[in-house]
Amino acid sequence: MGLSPVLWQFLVNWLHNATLFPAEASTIAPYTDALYFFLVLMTIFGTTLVAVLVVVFSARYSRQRSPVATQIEGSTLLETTWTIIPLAIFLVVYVWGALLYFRIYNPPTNAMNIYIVGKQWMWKAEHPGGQHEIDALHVPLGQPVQLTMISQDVFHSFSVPDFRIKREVIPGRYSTVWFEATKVGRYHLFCSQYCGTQHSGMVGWITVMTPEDYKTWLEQSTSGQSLAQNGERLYASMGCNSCHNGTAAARGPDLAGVYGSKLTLTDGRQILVDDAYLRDAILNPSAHVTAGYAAIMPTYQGQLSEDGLIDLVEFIKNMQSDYRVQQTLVTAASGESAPTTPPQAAGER
Amino acid sequence: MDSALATTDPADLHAEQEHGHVSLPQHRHHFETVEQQREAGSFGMWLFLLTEIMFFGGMFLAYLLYRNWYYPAFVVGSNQLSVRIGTFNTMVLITSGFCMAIGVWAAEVRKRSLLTAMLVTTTLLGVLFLSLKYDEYHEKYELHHIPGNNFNVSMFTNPAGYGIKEAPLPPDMAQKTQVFFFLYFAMTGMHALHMIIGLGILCWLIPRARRGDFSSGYVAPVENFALYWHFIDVVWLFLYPLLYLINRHPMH
Amino acid sequence: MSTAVGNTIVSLPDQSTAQLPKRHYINNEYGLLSWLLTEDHKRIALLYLFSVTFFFFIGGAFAGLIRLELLTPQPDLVAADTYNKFFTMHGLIMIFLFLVPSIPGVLGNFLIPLMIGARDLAFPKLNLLSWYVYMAGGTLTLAALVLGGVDTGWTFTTPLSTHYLNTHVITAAMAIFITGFSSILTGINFIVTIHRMRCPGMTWFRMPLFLWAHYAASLLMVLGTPVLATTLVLVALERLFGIGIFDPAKGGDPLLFQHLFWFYSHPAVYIMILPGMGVISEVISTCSRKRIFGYTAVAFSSVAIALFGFFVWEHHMFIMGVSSYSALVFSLLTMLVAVPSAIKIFNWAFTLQKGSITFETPMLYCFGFMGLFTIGGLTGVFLGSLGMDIHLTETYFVVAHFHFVMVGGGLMAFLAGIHFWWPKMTGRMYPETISKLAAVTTFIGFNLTFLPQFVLGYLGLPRRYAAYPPEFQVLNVLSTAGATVLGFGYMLPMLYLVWSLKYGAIAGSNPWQATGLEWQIASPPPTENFAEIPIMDHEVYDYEWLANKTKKEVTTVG
Amino acid sequence: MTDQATHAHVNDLEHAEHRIVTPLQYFFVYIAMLALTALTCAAAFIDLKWANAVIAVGIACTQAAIGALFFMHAAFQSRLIKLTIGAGVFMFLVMVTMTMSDYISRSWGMW
Repeated sequence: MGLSPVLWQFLVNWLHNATLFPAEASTIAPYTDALYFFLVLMTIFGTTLVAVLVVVFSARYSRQRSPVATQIEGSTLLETTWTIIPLAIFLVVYVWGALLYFRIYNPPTNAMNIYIVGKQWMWKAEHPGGQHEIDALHVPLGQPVQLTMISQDVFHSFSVPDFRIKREVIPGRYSTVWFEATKVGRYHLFCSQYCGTQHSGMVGWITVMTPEDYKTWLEQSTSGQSLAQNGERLYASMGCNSCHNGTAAARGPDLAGVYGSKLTLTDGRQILVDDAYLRDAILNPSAHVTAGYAAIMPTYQGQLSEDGLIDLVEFIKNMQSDYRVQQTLVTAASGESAPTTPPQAAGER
Repeated sequence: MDSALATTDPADLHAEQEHGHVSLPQHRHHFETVEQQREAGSFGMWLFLLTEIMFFGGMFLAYLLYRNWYYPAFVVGSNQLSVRIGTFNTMVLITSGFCMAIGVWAAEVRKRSLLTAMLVTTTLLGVLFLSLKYDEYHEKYELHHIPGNNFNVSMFTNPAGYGIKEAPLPPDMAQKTQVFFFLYFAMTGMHALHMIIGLGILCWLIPRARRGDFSSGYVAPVENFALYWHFIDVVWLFLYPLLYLINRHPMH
Repeated sequence: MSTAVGNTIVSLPDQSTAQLPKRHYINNEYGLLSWLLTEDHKRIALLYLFSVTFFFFIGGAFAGLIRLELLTPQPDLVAADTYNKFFTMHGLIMIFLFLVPSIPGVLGNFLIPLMIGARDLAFPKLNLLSWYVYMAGGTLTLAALVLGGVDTGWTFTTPLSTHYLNTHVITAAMAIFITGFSSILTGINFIVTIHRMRCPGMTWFRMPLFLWAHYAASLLMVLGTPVLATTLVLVALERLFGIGIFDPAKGGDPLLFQHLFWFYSHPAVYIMILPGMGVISEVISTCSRKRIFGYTAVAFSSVAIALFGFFVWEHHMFIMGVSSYSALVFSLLTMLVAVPSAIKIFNWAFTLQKGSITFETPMLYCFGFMGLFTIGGLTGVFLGSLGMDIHLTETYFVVAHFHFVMVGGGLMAFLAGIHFWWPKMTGRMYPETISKLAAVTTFIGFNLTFLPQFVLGYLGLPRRYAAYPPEFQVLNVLSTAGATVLGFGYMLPMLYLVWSLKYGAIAGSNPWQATGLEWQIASPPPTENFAEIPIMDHEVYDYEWLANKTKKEVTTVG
Repeated sequence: MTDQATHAHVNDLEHAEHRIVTPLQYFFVYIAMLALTALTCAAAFIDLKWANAVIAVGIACTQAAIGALFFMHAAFQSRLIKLTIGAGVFMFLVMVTMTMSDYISRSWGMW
């Protein structure tokens, strides 16, 4: 009986791909795998225990060997044992899992930031230098990368199994995740939250490069405009500079250096200014009025795309002085189009 | 469903004692005693009300969340509702609940005409409530305050233009009045739907009450319906302050 | 009347002389209307049996199509949107039209009055109504399917379901809304019956564990289902009128939908599994001739599962941007809810100790249940653990876990129960050898189908993918192969149970020599159940009482 | 069951004796409800800051309690029925508090 070629190929294929675990390609992966092994052992142990009990009792107390059953009420000692021991194991798993959770979702402070926009059915990555990628992400080796992600339409989920990271990409709110790749290579990027017809097509590749290669790649793929530069143009064209210009008479608060500071709002709340806050303040300004200012800012809901918002956020993030804002005011007053920023400004960051 | 909850009065309990199958037509064979049947009926009704608590609970949860998020919009939206009609309607409902309670009493002491009168009053008050509610809905419709594609926020961004003495809402917050109005319509609409169902059952009860079905010790349908009716009242007692009275002092 | 006890648990009457009782609930009345307008809980149970079986095979057909599509990495059998409709319909039908009503609707309806010594459920008309409501919901679901299908996934995730799909979402949502009411009515009926209709002497701690399990499940139905109803109404309104209560662009919060949805849908998995646990308790006790080890613990663990089941819903949302603090709380509570299940498993295992065990088909299904449910339960701990959940959620790991619990647990228990009470329901035995074969086939097929999916999940393959990278094919092929075996395993009972209706051995009133009240009356039972309301004068699972009773019967007859 | 029913008054948990409330009592309850409605309406027109909401909900709860206890006879029902009502309120509170625990603590940030 000869194996048919299809079956043979299938077997070969199987032997080649007989992996039980994805690659460990990030600093988080070993931690996740450790917990996984523990849990697998727990499952094997538990299942074996139950199976052994069932098999041994079945063999020992079958009708042939034990024609009459001995009635037993129960045993407090035994029952307490199998309440306490599983509980203890589960609590260990709980603490372990919680620690892992915070390791995965707490980015280190030195992480570089890349923006991700999810939409039906593609991933768009935006590097601060203005490099855009679709369904692909290039990252350097050994450098913590934080992803600030948002969805334009429905829930998506950014999942990289080889890094053991995953996070929902939500419409209307930034969510973040971080990783530090430890192996050069290409890794699957999946959307794991069902998002409509082409859900299974919303996949891409993450390419991990050595820092040198990454630098080369950045230089080759630049579009010439950094996110902050795009943001600066938006800042002028949306008229943000007419209020937020840092002059004494300005109707809006000074935005220079505002990122990362603590703001006091009119309702007395203290708020840390981060990406999410900036985005929200542009779209829903009335809930985010800085103390001492009137709630006169209009909403930009529906006027800015998520990409535009990212540009603006990135611009405000990097705004250390109001010099350039006032420059745009001057140009605007002179009736010229907004200036193209000289290339060296790309190195600001 | 109410006929399934049918029970008999304990007054006839002794006649039933020697395990007869059925002396009253309402006694169903699978119950050993009429008392058992009556308690089962009322317990079933209470369990049904339990599910109603959870049903409205989901919407109250949504209300709580969005009220915290969009408080100014909720205040303005709430002030758009007529506190007069709202308060009057609350009183109407309480009165109808009172009539219903008297009706149950009348059934228990076997006063047939009082029971019928009370059920009719309850129905009329229910209709009055619904027509006032319709009036309110209609006003909202004309003002384009029904959430959806035709929703119009200009009254909230520019209250002076409508002769309303109120601070204008910033446009982003004004949009959120839609959330308030959606909750308003969803909650009062679900409440009204329950009332309509209640009125339907009343229309079925009234002729039976006139016929004297409930005046011979068999009060379970009236009693269980009263539970339902009172429950709807109680829901309204929460809807009224939460929707109509968020902030009625414009000096805020 | 009965052959010597002790030789085998199946003590069938002498087949040459045995007869079915002259009058029983099936032949009491004839005609279609006598079924469609029946208020007899036993007949309604049979109505449920036909309809859940019907929907099970429809849902199963979709499962088959899904597995067939996944045989190859490319979407070559059907296009992606069709595939999406397949898994949506599979989920909707299997969860809301099969798993939720199966054991309560069929076995619960049939057995609860018999077990507590009552003539019927508290509200027979309500019971019939709940079947009609169920059929209305089922018909509407089929309508959604026939009109062109729906592709939201069974979870109706917003804003996808509300603003981004143009399939029959509202029809499907209303179908589930209606089906939910069937479940509520059943729940109310069971609770009232268990509280109010127990026969004299039937105290709470003399109730069979089947009743405890159904009581707990009914609590969940009554308290949880209305929230799903609200949620679906809001989804339908939002979709109909374009309002934004779950739409972030209009100020709504899609996570609120998740909270409301899972507030029901997590407890719902306990609605599906708790009645199954009740079945297992009965079968294991009977087939090992022994009272359940630690009756009180098993009874209270059912209630504990029901209670804690309400406190853990957020574990479906750990990566969705909920606050990490509340995630910590919910993860801890999730760990706690796993404990009562562990208690049950060990108590069942120790019930076998010093018993006198026989291995009939229901018992084999129970063993299958214990193994598969243990795996299913323990893999649930993976998902309840915060850090692990990040990697595993939304992958095939979840699919495998869920199927181990629901199919390996719930469906195995359903089959165990159907076989166990088949003689009571029909008066005839199923054929033993082929049913054992079916049980073993199901077990093997199940493991072959779903064990590879655990690996797929850890490798990171997301669920609900019509197409997948080729390196995952091997495991998918294994899974499809297993599904084929599994399909055969499910076809077999369908065939031989129908066969047994005419050719099965006459069962007699108590073939298993079980202690429950339902076994002390004729099979099939008369419409009235009990000529006289029985008096429960002994503990539950009291095999000595049964032996004495049988002995007396033999002497009086002889 | 027969003997359980005849001794209904003994077993307090599951059964309660039937009691008829007089119309006069209903009338007092009715007046109290109306008065509370007037009170809650009046209170809304006075600026009491956060206390407005507390008062409004507090009065509504009182009214609901009165309605349930007397109009719906919950006060004279068996403990089983009281437990049922309690279960409903409890589950509603669980749903609200546990959901809000997410929303409230979201802004606390990471550790």
